[in-house]
Amino acid sequence: MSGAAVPVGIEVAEHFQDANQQRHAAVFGMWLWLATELLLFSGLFLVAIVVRVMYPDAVTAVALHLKFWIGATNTAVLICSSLTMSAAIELSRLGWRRGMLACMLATASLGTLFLALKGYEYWRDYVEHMTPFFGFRPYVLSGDRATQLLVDDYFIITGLHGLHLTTGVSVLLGLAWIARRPSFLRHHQHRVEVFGLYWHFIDLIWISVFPILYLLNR
Amino acid sequence: MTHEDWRTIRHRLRSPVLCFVALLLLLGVNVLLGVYAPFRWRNIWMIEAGIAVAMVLIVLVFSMELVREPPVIRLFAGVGFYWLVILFSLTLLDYLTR
Amino acid sequence: MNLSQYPLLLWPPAASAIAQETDWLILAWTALALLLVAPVFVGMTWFAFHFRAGRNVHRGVREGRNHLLEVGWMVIPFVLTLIFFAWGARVFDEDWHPPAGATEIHAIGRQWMWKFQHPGGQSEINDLHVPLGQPIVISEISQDVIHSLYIPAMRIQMETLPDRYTRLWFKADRPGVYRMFCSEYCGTDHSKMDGELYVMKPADYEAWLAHAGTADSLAAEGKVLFSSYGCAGCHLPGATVRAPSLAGVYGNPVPMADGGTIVADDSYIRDKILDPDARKVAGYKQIMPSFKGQIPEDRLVPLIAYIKSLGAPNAEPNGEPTP
Amino acid sequence: MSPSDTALRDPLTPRPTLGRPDDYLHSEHTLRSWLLTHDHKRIGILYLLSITFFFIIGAIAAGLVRLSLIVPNGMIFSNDTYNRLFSIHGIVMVWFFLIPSIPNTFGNFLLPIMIGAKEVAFPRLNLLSWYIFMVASLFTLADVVIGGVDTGWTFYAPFSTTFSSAWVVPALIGVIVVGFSSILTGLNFVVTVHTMRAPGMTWFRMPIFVWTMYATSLIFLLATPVLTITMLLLLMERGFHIGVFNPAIGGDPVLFQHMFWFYSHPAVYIMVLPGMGVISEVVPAFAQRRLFGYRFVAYASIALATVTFLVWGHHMFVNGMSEYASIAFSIMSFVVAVPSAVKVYNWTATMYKGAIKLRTPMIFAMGYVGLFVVGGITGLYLATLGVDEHVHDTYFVVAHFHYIMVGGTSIAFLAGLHYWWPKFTGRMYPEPWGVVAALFIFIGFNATFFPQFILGYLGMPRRYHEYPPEFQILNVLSSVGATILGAGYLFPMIYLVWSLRFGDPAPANPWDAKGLEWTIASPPPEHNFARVPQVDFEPYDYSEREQRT
Repeated sequence: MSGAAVPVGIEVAEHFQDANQQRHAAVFGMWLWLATELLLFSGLFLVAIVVRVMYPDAVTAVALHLKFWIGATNTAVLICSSLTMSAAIELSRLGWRRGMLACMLATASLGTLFLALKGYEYWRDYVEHMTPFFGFRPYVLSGDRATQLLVDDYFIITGLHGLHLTTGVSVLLGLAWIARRPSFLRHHQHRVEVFGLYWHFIDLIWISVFPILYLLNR
Repeated sequence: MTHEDWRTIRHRLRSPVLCFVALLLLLGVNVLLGVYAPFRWRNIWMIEAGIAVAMVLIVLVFSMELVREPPVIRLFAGVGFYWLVILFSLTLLDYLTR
Repeated sequence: MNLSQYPLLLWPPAASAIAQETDWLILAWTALALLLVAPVFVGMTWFAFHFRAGRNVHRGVREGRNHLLEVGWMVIPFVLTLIFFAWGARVFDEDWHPPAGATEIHAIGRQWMWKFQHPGGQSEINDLHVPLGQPIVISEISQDVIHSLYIPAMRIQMETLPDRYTRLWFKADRPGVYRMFCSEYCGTDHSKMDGELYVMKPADYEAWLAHAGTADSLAAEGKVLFSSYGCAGCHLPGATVRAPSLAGVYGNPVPMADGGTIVADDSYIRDKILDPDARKVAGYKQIMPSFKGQIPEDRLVPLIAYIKSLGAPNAEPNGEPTP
Repeated sequence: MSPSDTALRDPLTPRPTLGRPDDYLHSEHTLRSWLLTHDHKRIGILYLLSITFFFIIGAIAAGLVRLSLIVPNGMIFSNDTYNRLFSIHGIVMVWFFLIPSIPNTFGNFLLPIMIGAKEVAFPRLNLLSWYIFMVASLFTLADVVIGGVDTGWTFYAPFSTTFSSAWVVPALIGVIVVGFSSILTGLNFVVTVHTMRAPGMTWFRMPIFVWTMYATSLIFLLATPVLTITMLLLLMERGFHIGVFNPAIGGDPVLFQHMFWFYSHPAVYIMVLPGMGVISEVVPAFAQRRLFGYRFVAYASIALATVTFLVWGHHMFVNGMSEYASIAFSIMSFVVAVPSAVKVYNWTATMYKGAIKLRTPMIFAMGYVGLFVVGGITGLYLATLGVDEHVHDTYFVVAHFHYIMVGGTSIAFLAGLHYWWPKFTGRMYPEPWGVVAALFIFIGFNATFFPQFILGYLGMPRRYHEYPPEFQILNVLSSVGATILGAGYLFPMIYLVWSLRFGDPAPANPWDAKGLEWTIASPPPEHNFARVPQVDFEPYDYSEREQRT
């Protein structure tokens, strides 16, 4: 073992019997939370699918106006961030605190890159008059009113996903701040793992969003 | 970093890197299908959706380490998706038979 | 019969064969329900007294389970109730499909009134006059929120949706005056969105039609609108713009640019008028402007009635170009 | 009888204060110790106080609605006031009383004790859940009372998104936020049941109440997020014109109904299942008999939680859904009746050859079974397509779901409140008054809601401010019943508070009931168990009594 490694473990809270029980409870709780998140997004996916069934033409027209390449790049960015997050988890298990911190910061940077690209995409949408809900701005697809349904759904899905990612980046930075203390891994190693689940899940949602909005409708 | 450290880390990161490569490859195929659509087939979306499902499964099983978790957690991970299927299928039952 | 003369009503009048069947359905259902719940009520009451604590009765030790009994009281009631599923579904199916040759009356719901349009062009507010013994289809649409046309005497209701036609039908077999309600909550004066249904003998109905009659039938009124909205300029044969002829379109499949076909029903024609870009018709360039917000619902009804009335012309089979 | 029982039953023995930790009520007395507590029992009590407050608000609104309906011409309140009153009643009762009622009060208090745990798995999350509940519910309450919302609790689009002129947006925010309280509670319970059971506490040694809490929590987790997103979509549409249901741009309001009922039908089982759990505890305790068909009842709880997600379409038979979908939803709704019927028959069979003590909780429980049966059977009527076409959106529906929610949930809540009152507070309630209250509530309830079945079959639509004169007598009857019912509710509020000071001190197990919660003192010590209990007995093990008689 490397000299850089610090002890790793879980400080058992009073009402748990042992560290295993506590870790299991924490991971279990996070999975349940993720199930609720999945159903949260499923409502939005359902809208996208129903709109596609009702108005296939309108949906294609919208998909051709979405910024396909930004969407694809963003998917790749999130896949990279998943890798760095997995690496952070593995390093936390080994007790390699510095490497773990570096990976966490890399993950946060990739998340921020995603958000920046997303912001640029929104700006392009605005410039290209893809914002039907701004009354003061003419809408480029105004000929087919049903196109608005998918555009609106697109903004809500990506907005909600962006919100989740923003939360993820903030929590990750907070966690990194706490984890800079050498004693962190001795007491709270499982927090990195539990947070990692959340991060991968945001990635998973985007992996579904990309085909549902950008790809399948083209 | 000793030699042994490198071996440990290579061993530990094998699975995440494999996931990463697989995900990027699948994404590449999907992007190609989306941009060039090599053959004009109306139902090409089925292939694209299939690839997306494969990507989701990779993230679930390997990145999120479902493969290492006890059965009860795998069950609840599946339950979320199963409920999603209920919501979609019964709603579409209405829309597809109207 | 005038319902408001009754100080206490315990059973609603039934004015159609389906209404009577619904009554039988619910009575038979109640009989089965009583049969199924009687053991619970009788058992609980009797046990509560017979086995009350301190009373010296034989109790003995009993098993806490009995699989045969438990599976039995699970399966048998379920199978029995399925009879009523089937019966109810049959009634529903009958209500879903109006018979051929039914008279079509259009209902437009808006906050907070009903407007009915008869095929002869007569229209009325809130009240509706219909002939006895003739199947009546009411085609409904809403101008604002969701309403629901409910005729208790026919044991039937159907929601009135914005932007989409729904329908209900009935065949009245007892003359009288019956109540109609809006049963889907629609805002401030929801409870005042009601009216009366006058079921009249055919002769009386003819007299009423003549009395209330307008000069034109719905289709004739629609023909005037067809010109005044400028539809005729493109869609009549010989027009300078190449637009599909509408003769014989109604009720036939229309090929779409994306390869599918759609049967041209009321909703389709309405969508095409209001939102022509939505699904393009094969073989034509889409140049028609949208009439969204320009034609109110009660004028769409005669327009569609007119388009419906256009039979297939001799010159152009189906009015469709062959691709 | 355990030694602690003897000590507590003898009034001359002073309360042991030394060598034994204080109970959860007396360990600390400051307000701060309550508001920042992580103790699941204290959080349960906090919920109990909160939902009682919301129940009173909702009941006052209901009383005013019934007052208005005494006359057919609606001259008592204006139409807008009436619409706001029934919206207050619906929103407050559904989200701030019925849904949190049993799970968040009794569930929080009892679930960890019943499985032999010291705490729920995430105590801080539990407290957070209460704070979310309080913030969201008070915010919504202020909105619906001061601003007024006239959409009903169902918020149907496009009325709620475009046409209503009321303060819809804050109400939507409140409903969205309160959902997170449900989700966190559900998450906590599921993890607690899975990970915190005492040694020997296998799944089939858990009391049915725990099973139903578990099933309810599953619904909390799997249904609530869909409501959250649906309400969020309404919010975006109304607040920012980012709409997906708006018919003016081709959106489908029926899609809103699909998504809304995907939550709101299972929400009915959030209300019903915990009630079933309470009754499954009360009936064996007062019949001194093992619960008949324990396993079937346990499986039925999980079955209900699952099948209830397949039937939401029966709210939409005449709402523009396709015929095939209607038929499919109809038959699946018939399937739901099976697990419910199992429970009813099992409770009845449990009483057979019991030694039945007709104490207040048992009277409530028997009333519950009767009313629940009526509500359940009329639910099947409504699932029958041909009948629903007639009585959909009429008072028949109103009567049906009140039989389920008031006859079911509220009465089960009262049964449980009396049953566990000694455990919660360490005091006995006055028995005669309990019986009087139960009779008042039973009679008042039936007088209120039975006439509404007739009104509905006659064709009186729900949410009607004015109605034709031939419906008046039945409406007056219903309002008179509501008065009796209201009086019935007042009794417990008074005598239960009275008992806090003047009630007899409660022994650890006043009912000779089985279950871990009765093995510890009343009120329970702060950490529930001095040492982790070893469970080596079956649930509802009354065999000792059965052999004695």
